[in-house]
Amino acid sequence: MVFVVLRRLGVFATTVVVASVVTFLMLSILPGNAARIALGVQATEADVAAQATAMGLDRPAIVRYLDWFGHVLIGDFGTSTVSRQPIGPEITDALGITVILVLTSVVLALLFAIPFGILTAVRQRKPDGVILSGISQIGVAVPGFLAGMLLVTVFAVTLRWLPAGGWIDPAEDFTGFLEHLILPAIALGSVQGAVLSRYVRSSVLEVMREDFIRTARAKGLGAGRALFWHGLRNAAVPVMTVLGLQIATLLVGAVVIERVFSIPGLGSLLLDKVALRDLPAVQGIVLVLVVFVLLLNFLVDLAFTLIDPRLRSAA
Amino acid sequence: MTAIKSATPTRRPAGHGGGATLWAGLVLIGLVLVAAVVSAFWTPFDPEGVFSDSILLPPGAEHLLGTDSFGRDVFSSILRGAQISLLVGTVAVGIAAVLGVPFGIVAGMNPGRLDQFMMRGNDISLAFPALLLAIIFGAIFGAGTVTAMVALGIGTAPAFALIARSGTMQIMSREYVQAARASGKGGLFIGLRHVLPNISGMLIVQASVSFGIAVLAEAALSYLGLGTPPPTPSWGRMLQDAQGYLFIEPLLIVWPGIAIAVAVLGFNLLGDGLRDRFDPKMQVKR
Amino acid sequence: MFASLATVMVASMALVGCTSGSTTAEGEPDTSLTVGLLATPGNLDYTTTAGAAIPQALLYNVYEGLVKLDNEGTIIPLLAESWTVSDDGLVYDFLLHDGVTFSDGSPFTAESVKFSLERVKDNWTANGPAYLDPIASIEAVSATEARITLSKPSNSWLFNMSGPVGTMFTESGLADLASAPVGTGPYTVSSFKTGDSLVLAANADYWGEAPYMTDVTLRYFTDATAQTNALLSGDINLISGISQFQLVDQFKSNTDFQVLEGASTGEVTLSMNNASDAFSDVRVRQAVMYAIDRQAVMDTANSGYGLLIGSMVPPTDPWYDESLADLYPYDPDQATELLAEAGVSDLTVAFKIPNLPYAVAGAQVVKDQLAKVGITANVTALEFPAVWLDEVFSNHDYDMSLIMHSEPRDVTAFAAPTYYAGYDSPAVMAKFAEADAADATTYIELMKEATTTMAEEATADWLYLQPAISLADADLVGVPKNTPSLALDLSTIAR
Amino acid sequence: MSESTPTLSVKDLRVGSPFNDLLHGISFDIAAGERVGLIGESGSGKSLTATSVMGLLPETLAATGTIRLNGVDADLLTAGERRLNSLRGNAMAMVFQEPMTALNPLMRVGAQVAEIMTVHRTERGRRPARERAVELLAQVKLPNPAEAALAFPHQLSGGQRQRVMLAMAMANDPQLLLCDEPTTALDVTVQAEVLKLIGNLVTERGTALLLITHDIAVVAEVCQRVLVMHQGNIVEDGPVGRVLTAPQHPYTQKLIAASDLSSVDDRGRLHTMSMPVISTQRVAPSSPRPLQADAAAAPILPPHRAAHQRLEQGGPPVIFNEVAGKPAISVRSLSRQYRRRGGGLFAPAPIVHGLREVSFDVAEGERFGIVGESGSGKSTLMRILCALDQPSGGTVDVLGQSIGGASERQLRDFRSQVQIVFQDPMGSLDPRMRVRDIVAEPLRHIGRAEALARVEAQLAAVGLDADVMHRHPHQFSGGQRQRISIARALITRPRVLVADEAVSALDVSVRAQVLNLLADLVDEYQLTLVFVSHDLGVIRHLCDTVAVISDGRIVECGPTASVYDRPLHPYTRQLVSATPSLDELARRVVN
Repeated sequence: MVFVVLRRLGVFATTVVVASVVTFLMLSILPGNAARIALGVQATEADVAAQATAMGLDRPAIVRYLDWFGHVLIGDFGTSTVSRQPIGPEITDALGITVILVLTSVVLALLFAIPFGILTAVRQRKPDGVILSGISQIGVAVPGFLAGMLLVTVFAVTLRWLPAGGWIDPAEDFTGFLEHLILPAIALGSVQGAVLSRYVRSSVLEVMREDFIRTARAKGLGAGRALFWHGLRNAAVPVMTVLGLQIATLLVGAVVIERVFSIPGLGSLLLDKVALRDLPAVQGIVLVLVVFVLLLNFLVDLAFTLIDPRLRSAA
Repeated sequence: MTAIKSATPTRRPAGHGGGATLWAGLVLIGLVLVAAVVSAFWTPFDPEGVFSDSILLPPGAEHLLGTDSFGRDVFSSILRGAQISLLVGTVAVGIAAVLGVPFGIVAGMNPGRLDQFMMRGNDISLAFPALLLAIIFGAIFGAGTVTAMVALGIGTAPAFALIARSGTMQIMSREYVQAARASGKGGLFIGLRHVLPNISGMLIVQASVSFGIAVLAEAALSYLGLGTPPPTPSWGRMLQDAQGYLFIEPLLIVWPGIAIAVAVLGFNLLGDGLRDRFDPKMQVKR
Repeated sequence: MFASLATVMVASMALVGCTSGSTTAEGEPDTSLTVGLLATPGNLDYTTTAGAAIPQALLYNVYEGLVKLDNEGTIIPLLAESWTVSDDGLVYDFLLHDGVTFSDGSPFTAESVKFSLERVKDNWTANGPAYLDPIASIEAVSATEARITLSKPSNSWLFNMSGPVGTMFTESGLADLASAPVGTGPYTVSSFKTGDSLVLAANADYWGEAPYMTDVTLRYFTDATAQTNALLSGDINLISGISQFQLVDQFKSNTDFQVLEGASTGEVTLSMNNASDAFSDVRVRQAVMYAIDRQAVMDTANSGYGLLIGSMVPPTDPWYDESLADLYPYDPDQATELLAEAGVSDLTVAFKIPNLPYAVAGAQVVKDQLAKVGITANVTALEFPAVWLDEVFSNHDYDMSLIMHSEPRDVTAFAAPTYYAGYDSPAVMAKFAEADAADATTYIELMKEATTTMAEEATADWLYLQPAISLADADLVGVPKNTPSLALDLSTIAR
Repeated sequence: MSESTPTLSVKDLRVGSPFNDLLHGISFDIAAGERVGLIGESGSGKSLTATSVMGLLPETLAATGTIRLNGVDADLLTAGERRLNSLRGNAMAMVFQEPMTALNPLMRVGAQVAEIMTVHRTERGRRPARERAVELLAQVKLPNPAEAALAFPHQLSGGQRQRVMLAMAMANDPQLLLCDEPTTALDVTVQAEVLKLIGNLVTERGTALLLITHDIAVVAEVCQRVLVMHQGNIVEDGPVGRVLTAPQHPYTQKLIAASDLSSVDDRGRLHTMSMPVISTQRVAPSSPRPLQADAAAAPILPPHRAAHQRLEQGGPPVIFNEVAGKPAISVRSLSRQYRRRGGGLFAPAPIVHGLREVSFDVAEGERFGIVGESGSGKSTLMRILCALDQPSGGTVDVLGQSIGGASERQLRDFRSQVQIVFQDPMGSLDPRMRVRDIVAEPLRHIGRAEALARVEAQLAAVGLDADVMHRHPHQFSGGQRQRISIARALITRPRVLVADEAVSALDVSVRAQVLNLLADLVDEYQLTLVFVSHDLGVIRHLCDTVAVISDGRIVECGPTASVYDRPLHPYTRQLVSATPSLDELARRVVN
């Protein structure tokens, strides 16, 4: 077990390093002159050149990479070329917001998907099951941001029940925070829930065909109990994979919803920083996102080894 | 002991409903396809021109679904928009398959070091979601249909690689592969002649599902302004434009919404149908 | 238009008095205000960072100069109580308000003036340090008397002094310009989150009349729809300078809100690269002028909001000439003739626009109209600012573009041969120089001539003047309607 | 037995899907404590019978008739789900075939056993249930049951899992126990033990037993009475002894005959159930002779006679069946160990010994059997002989070609000389390829027309008509598929044929046919046959020399007959006694 974890950790570390290189290379070919953007339309070319040197944009790539990643390792993402503030806090703030948003939506999604998915699986041949799974199918097909727009129109603009967007730090004003969280979380969660429920359904169906369920029935457990006691834990494994992937993709995927509700999340920050060609910031954000995803997969793997004894022994 | 397994009667694939879903999917996709093809030759009005005299007309006899802020016939735009969606889907899935499948097969056929190594690589590319790539590529090469397609393609490739790999590993354990090797067939032959045909089922399923995702993603990208540039009609951008007219002409948001839903639903249903259709033994099982 | 504008102003001013009076009678009035804006500042240091966003938030609110532009575009005293100009127009004597302090407590004196203005030359990289080039010397005659001597008379100089470059800094307040600005203004920055919000609090010991609004939050949105939704759902009280005008009408009919239409300095410009093969020939440029139906462009891309100007001069400038609007009526035939004359057939131009809503919308109409006279415009929407600035603005790698020029009195800059328009007319440049040095009346005359020439030579197609439309809760008064300067002056707003 | 009310009484049970009928009204009783075997080939409907009794038929199937359980007023077919739940695992219990998948992989086995008691409240509370579970595990002879209870299924061997299943089934002292192929998936030696266990358990507790199997031997081991099932009907019902010795129904007669590997016809061929398919096609259009002439030149007479040797405990490695002159296969101190997958960065990969110091010869034209249980290393050996795997030590020469470190290029000729027939009739044929392509696959540098001709000839040689060429594998029965893979193996006119469990997956009837076919072809083409199997019976029938392999070593080797009659090595004895021949069985049951 320890070996497994250690090995995974090692692999994780190496992947992170490689990912950082990829990130750096990708962004080092970004067009658009950061110096020019900083100075604006009235600045002369000479000013721009000077500014570039000042920003250290003229050093060789390898030097810049080592300098950058070296600092990142000690938790220093450098200072933004635009806001001239340390990037770290900016990222953590935005990340915090996005993570809250994503997790809430995922929780909502699960609350909906698990019962719904199981129901549609168990009643797969019954008309109601078919109808319900049809509904979830449609849910999957609706773009999240469309759901967002509609929610805003109805609940914020027309009914004026909830704010149309923006974000309030929970520390400042918790109820306000909740008010601002609800709509985007629902917009994000509804679609994810639909997607998840599909996976729950299929993996429950898968499990219901397993022999050990038949064994459980033969022991005298009713179909329901057999599924509940023996099926769900087994069904959870594939669903968890999907969940991990979903959360991962949502970190960026939420950007669309963040835009609809003008929430200063990580995705939005990324878009802004890209627009401003705030290279250090963009690199930082991308790296954080990537590492976060890798971390998630890593955790999911570990979770498997906890759920599934077979993986514990087999390295 | 596999012997005993196959000796006992194999369970029939899940659900006869498969057929129904399959057909429903095909019909919906058919609709989109027809729209795309027809619009290539004929649309009621030019979906790219500007008609200052017919701005924001409500649905009516002349303009079935009304007109937008440029006086364009929405119906025409919807028809033409199908092209972009299909184009993006096809190219993205194509790229994903071309990159992912051989990668996955090679990894699956060479268990051990190489496989491990390749899968790590795959993990890393998995860590760059399509949307992230789209944003970065958009900044590098400038936003546009091509950029979006490529980004989506590369972003989806790892999924294909994973499926292809797990499928390949199943096939490689089959005895007919042993037989082929025993009669001196090389890796390439086995890969092309035995593995690929036998995992094609799951690949097609994956493709059809990815297609739906790609259509959605294209919409999202267009909404962020990273997608198809105007005047070429794209459902996603139609949504974004319509957002500004939510109070003047709410219907403008409905049509492209429906269009997208139909396309995505179509491909998802197709995917599910096919999954039920194909031999259950071919399903990925941890 | 002017008349109506003025009267409303007066009315609102009057209202300020009564409302504030009445509300104080019964309980605490609501003195907090949330404003929805679009362009977010990257930081708060406009001495080194370009863009209109920072001045919009800070100028006149946090930072003050000796003079300011009032909402009508006239120069009025601010930190300077008054000033005198020598007859040769070279020496300016400013009499400063007494007992003014910066928000960090340090006093504002003539020394501050000397310090701030001298600092510009070496330390400013953005927002036009060149504007102060005319200055020859600055001396602090006494604590409240500052004398500025120019090397040559300049009419534009004092005007520019009302902008960012003219604002006053204190040495002790330079530590963290990017996030903690220190000025003499009625407000101080209490918090700033890029891309999200900038919170201003009333400056307790402000030297002048305290503003009505004590807590002002500037919230930044990424698109106009979200902005208006926020206003409709009551998240914000005011949108200053809405950018998508189809969103306006819904408020006109809604009694909870007021719609204020004013004039801005934002000329939406269809710029042509005068140096490029495509447009080096004046006739081709003129052909374009005839080919474009500006009204149609405005109707489609701007929902009919805006003012046709025909030159780069907004009505708020004294040398504005309405007649120029009709200089080139919509006349496709004329256009085709001119093209034929110029021996140009099936012209194809690279139409590189910023990926901004108004530009994207306008470009589609322009493309459509140019097509009608046989000009093919290949539209590419470049990411703004990054790529557009690089490709079009810096490298002049374009034939045609479409962008709004929002700086006040930017026509002189536009005429410079090094500018991206590539318009090279020594005559016009000379005239501008002459005008700047001339006396007030000739100044206006010469400016008029120069700008008219530019219009005639079709330097660019100034499609229309972007209206300054503010949407506000019905109970707000004193909301600045025009935007003659970059600043959004919050001090006049009340309930 | 008829006077007392029977424990189980099935009357006119019909099961059918919307499309076809699967059980055509079968009826039988089982008296209290009676042990009944239900025998039949795959698809005969024997499993359906059990599942209908348990009320676990798939919802797509419908059943009519009556099933009554002693002491239960209701008819099990019509009884409500609630009622059935109270009976399942309580009054009647069932043991399934696949020990691998029948247990919940995520749950400790102790808990799974305890559950059945908590479900039926036969034990108050969890703790007593757990304790009882440990007792039960002890009763099914699981080594140190206390620990075993805490184990997860994947940590147990197949036999152990099946014991757990039994413990579970017997937990509530059911009056009826149903076992569906309980030992089919197990190694012969384990099978014997488990069968014994089942026998003892039910006799001790007087439980009625319905044991479903395709293997007469199994029935003979445990049962008193046997029901013979054929295509959804019970064709014969009688005491085991009588049915074995004097079967009445023709089907039963054929079945018995076919499964008796010791009785052969004049041509030394097994009795098949249908008319021998092959005989007609004897005159094979492609006469292999010319091709064979040189290859077969070396006269295989006088036949090489293997020495009967065994491996002494801790003794020196022995070279078994050493052949004077030039053997077809010569293996010397061959060992193969490999690291389990997933080794790498940090964890040291566990090393598994597949083969250790194996040395033996196979003479030209010899029929060499390799018998062993799963994990004994026989498959590894087979793979190495076919150069599908590389030895990690020692030398392997096949037809003068050394396998160790040989490149594909060097092996090209070898490949056409050595061919394999695999076990799984489904898995050994690519479902996406047409038969003609499958059979033609080993051919190289041959024009399409000629290739097709040879394919057709070869198919004829294995008793299939030409029209099968254009069909896909799934359109064939297991036996036919095995014929196809034999055709594929022989199309290159190999000199060595390696068969890996070639008949284990087949029903007895088909098994006989395929064995006969193999025998014929081996004669006809003068093949050297290496036949790997877990079934001593088959080997004994087909091979003249047998090597017993266990735990990566050959423990005994010699002429089949003498190994079978006078086993030297204890393991071999175990093996032999675990697979008695039919008449032997008959003898046992009768007296």
